[in-house]
Amino acid sequence: MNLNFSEEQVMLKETIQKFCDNDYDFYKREEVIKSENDFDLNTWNLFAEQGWLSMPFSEDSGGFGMGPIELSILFEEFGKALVIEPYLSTVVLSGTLIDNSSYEHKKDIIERICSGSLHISLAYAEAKNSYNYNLPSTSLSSDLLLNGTKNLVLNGGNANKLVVSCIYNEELALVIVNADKDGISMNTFPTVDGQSCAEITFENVSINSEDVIGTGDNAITLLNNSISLATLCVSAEAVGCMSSCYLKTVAYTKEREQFGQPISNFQVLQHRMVDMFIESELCRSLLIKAMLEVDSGSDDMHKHVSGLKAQIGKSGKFSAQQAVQLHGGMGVSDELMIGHYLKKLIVIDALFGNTDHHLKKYAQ
Amino acid sequence: MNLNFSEEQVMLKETIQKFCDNDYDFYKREEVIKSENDFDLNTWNLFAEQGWLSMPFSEDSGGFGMGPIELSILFEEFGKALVIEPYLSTVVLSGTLIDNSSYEHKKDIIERICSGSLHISLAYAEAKNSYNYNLPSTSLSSDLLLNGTKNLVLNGGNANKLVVSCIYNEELALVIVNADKDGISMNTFPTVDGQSCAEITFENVSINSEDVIGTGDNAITLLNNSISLATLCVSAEAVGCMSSCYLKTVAYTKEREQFGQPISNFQVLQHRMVDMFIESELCRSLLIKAMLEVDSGSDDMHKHVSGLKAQIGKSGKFSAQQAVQLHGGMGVSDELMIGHYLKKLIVIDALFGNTDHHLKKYAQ
Amino acid sequence: MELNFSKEDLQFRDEVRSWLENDYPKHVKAKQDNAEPLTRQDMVDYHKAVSAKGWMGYNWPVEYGGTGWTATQLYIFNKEFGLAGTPPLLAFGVSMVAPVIYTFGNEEQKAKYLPDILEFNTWWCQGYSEPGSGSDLASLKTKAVKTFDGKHYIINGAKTWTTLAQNADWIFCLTRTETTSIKQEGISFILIDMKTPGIEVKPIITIDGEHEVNSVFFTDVKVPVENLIGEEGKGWTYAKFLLAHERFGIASVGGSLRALNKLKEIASNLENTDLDKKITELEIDLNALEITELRMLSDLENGGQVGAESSILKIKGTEIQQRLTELMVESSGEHALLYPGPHGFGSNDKPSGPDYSADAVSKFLNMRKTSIYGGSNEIQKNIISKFVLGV
Amino acid sequence: MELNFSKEDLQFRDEVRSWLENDYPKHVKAKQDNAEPLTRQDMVDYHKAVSAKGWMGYNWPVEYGGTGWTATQLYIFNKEFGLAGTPPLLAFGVSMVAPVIYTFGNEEQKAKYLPDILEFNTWWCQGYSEPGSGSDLASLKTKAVKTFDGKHYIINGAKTWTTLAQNADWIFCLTRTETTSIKQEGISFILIDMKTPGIEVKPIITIDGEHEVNSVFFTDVKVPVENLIGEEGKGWTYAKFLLAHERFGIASVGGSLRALNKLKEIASNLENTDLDKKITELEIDLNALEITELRMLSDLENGGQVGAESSILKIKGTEIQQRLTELMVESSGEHALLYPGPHGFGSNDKPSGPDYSADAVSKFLNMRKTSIYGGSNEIQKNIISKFVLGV
Repeated sequence: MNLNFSEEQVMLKETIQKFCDNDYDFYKREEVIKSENDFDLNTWNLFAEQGWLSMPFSEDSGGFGMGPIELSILFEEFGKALVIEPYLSTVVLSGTLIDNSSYEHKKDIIERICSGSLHISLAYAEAKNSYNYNLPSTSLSSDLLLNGTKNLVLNGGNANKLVVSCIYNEELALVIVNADKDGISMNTFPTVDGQSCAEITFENVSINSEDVIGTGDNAITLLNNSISLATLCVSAEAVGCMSSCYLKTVAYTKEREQFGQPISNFQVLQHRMVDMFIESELCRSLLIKAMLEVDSGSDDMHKHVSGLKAQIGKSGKFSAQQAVQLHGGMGVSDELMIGHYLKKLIVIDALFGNTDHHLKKYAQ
Repeated sequence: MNLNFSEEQVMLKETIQKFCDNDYDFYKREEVIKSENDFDLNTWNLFAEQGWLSMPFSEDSGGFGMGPIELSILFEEFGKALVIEPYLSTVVLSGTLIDNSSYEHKKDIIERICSGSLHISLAYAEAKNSYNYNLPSTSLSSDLLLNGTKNLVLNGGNANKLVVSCIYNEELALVIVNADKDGISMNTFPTVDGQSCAEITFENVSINSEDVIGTGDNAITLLNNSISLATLCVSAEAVGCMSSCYLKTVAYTKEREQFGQPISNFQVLQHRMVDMFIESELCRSLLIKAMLEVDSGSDDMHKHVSGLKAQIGKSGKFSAQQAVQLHGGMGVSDELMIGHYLKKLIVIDALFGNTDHHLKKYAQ
Repeated sequence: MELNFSKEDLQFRDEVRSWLENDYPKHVKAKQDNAEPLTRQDMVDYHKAVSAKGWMGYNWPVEYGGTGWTATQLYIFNKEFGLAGTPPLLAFGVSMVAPVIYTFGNEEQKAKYLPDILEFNTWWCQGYSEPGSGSDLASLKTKAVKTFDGKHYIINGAKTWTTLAQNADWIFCLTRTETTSIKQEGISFILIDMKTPGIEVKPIITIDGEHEVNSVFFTDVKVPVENLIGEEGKGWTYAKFLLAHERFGIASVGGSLRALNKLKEIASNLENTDLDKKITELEIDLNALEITELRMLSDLENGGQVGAESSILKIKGTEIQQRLTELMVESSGEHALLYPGPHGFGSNDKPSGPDYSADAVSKFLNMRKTSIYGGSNEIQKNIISKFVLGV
Repeated sequence: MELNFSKEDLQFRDEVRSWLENDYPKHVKAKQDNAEPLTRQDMVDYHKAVSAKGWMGYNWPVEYGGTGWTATQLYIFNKEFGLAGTPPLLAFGVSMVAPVIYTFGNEEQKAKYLPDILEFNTWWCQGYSEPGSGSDLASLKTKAVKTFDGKHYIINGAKTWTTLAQNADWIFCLTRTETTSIKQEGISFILIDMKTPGIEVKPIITIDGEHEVNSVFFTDVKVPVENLIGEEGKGWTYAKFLLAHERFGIASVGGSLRALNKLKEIASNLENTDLDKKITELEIDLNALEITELRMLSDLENGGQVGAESSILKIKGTEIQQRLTELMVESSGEHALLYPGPHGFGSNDKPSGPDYSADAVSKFLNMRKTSIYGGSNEIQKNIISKFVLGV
């Protein structure tokens, strides 16, 4: 048994940490959010140069063949800095799904993802499916016309291609389609955490038969594995947020004076911060368990991801709410990271199933 | 609007309080519990003399015609002193049920209850009915033979008579039967809170037709009203326990010194006691609402009793657990009241439906 | 013991309901019901309508043009307004500075300020908190120095978390006129026209994207000594008096009931038993809070005193308000990640998915402040500990 | 990164399991599985069986007859014993006083005491807490005064919450040999034969009806100076050393897993979704606790240090143990009100209703102590606050 990172993993962590510390401060992030773009192209290109966009892909496809452990490391650091670049949608949700499929053009697509030149989004959600992603109402007809509306498509507005879940021959299917194809219309919306998503309508969009990249059980496995991996990633991101929440709160309460002393002297606040620390450590433990299960592809991997995500929902909101509360007025100001951690943790709870949903999945 | 007690009610409260303070201390209570008897006969006779056993009965039956408000006052004080005498089973559960029925001998029975000479228990529970009291498996045949097993019959071992719920002609029915009748056998068990209950088996016990005191909807109403009133009473008892819990904990922490100061100086303990105080006050508010609803016999009365009982289960356990925790080692000693409040509050949560059960009932 | 209202109280309730149905300005109601933002003019229209009915002085004595209501009437008024989903009445003028003026001010000051407050001709804001002072209000540093001729104060310093200062005509400030060893001394209560040169208002954007609060900077702001209320150095006494004045209504029972009913309606279409259970627990909590408020009311009406117990209303009231928004976020499921921003998605461009999710997170974020301001919930527990439990 | 155990560790686990299946005394197992009380002899039989296998010195170095296990082996041993539902091994001898003796004692003391501890020929108890000192252990008052000839200590005072003192042959005591201005100084660590005249053991009955703890009174108890461990006045140092020694196993993961499995089995017959959800949450909690313990283990095995973080194990471990008994009470429904007392209902006379309800409340009440003893959970949070968060 060894629950410590390998030397390579520690180096990866330090590299990402260094980037976030030096090149990704709060004000730069705010600028990007307030600009017309949803993310910073230079940053994205830097991700490509660093090889981060290639991390989870098989070496056959030109990737580094890294797994959930390295992705968790990356996302934890991204969580601390609240990185908004659309790594999750392009690399994790869409990229790994395609890489795991038998799509004949996958090598080309993965290479373009790795180089930073291609954005793909996974259109998995619909207005009415409330976390049951295997039963979309979007349909692919026998003559391969796609019809339906997908919403909450992360980074959809910037996507060159889309992977769309639909029903084909009464089974789940996954198709790839260019985002500018005739019959596709789109509205984009901001998300609570400063990213963007799209609502996309498909009206008789014709699909090439080779672009149906999975059907039936294969499609279900591809989709569920992709979403499980993404769930793991946002959970790691949440762990990053949570540890920042307690560390920043400890630092703040040591400096903030009230009634002639630092407020960190008040025992109620001390124990509250201890609770934040404990929640954060327990989530980290569940993260380690889940990432090792996903890494080994065990039968229980979805169960452990659900256990993790259920806890993340509770602990994440608790930690961020307490961080806000202990920062007082400063906690609700948009000018401090603290409030943005709360927003991110709310979004993470909502994404891919909230606490109650995953408690049920865990118990199945 | 006036939520204060009337002068008569305040006097009643003071009389009971005085009795508990002067004549019902911890050591006397312990003696009775450890003796062969389940309660103290002198105390019971004193209850009769004071008229407390006559309180809730109609004036026609020789009672004082008092209602749920006075019963709540009585039970709150009983809760503070942890009175073990079987008022609940004889007076509330059985007595008021009989008084509300059209049983022809009811006047005689109520008079004997009031004088302290008769004990009656309501046999409402069975091993398998988990809080659904309207569907007993005990049955009364068409030739009026009673068969079945009742358990958790409060004070059953001392009862001269029993009121038994059963199925008769496919409907709920209530019958009265002498406890020494042929075919009745009994085992008694202690309860967590120092009282006793019995498991009673009826084997072809013949019932007089006049002793079938309610059938069908009438039986359901009689039974449910009796249990609702008893639920209100134990909730009032719980409020008494809870207020004692926080008051005794405040007093203890002021005296107990650790690290050179009274432990009441520690802010975490202060806020914990504030939480106990708040829970106690919120329960008192729900108690007031519920007793007024029961008093007016409103359509919503069962709902409000359920809301109260649901909260009592949560707040009661919280308060007593914290009282034990803040008393440290002394909290788990059997020689202090604190641990006995915890036992009583556990019993009250279990009786007549716990928190989850009543949350569902409330929502119906 | 009697929980029902008297005939007179029920008549009064009907009068309030009738006003809300007929005279609550329709354009304000429409926006408010659709969770659309209100303009300054909307707020003025709404307050002037309340004023026209004679209800603006809801907690004032009759002699100054107030309603002279009993505690029960005030409770009914608050609850019905909350249930109808009206914007909360701005407290800064009518409920905060006005009682200080009519209790401690001189006749000139009463005549100058009170009528405009009653008619909502002036919009007030509150200059209490400072960048360094939060819960420890008395540590404030904004200085007021008297000019050589004794006719003016020169004020320098900064106030923060000033709600709607961008709309305000006047601000009432706690200022330090003397540096003393006891920080509660040497504080004076001064009224300042927001148009006075040297005042700068800078917006603070909160995490819900709203511009509701501000920093207000004072640089050599010259204020006539006539604007001092009461005695110099007694400001802390007036501030404490003011705080005691804003206890009731803080439980927000009416507004929470309205939100709860909406949540129940939404949940009834979701078939989510977990959510159902949480809502039931919250409904019981709210019920307990309301009766607790009524118990304090009953004590007041029957000649009793209500002290620090009322901190329960602040603590539980804000917990319930926050919890309601949490459950609304939960009922939005994955759609909670959409963010309309402070001005909504606009009318032609709404996303699909449940419509109530549009502002669920915004409201959730907005409500975080309630456990922080007005004496944080931690401070409220200190108060109960000290003054109720005696530890 | 690797969560799986090594081949050697798996072999070791199999060896432990095999012992539990074949050599864990059958009469003890039968009683324990039926929640029947164990006699003193049962406990002796059980410990001697463990001793016979050579596992009694589970946390001792090999040179004193210990197992010399790695942290992982110790973890496996604890977990498997917990899963099998064995009685917890009595810590007072082997795990508490022994490490003090072999670390700070002289050769005579090692030779005199350690073999009997290893073979469980002596039953030890702990004389730490006093009526006035709880979490503030160093405020202890029991006095040890040296006789004129320097050959004995005369001991006067009282200890309390002494677990199973009624069964004990020896007690190790913290006593005050000097009154100093710093209360941690002047404390000495002395071993006392329980048969010495002047010792009186009085039972304390706890709320579960059990006689588990006692008060121990010392009146002019004459103890040879040879019974002093280490230096006079250094007792506090040894006490702190001892506390650091009993960190692992405190999470009780194995025992809690066993209880959880039983609870899940019960719940599966109840069709109570509320209970199901609570159990799922608890299962995830327990999972998180176990991995947290393994993380600390991994740090230790890889040359790192584990400090105050291990207080998490105490806090969460006891919370989970308590919660498990709470849910068992809940699953008993109304039958929870039955009270079998410490010796059960007897064999012929069981009430109907679910059999698991018979001792549900007793266990619930018994577990209340866990968040109080061994440094209350509040003290543990103080420790984390100070030593981990640095506030």
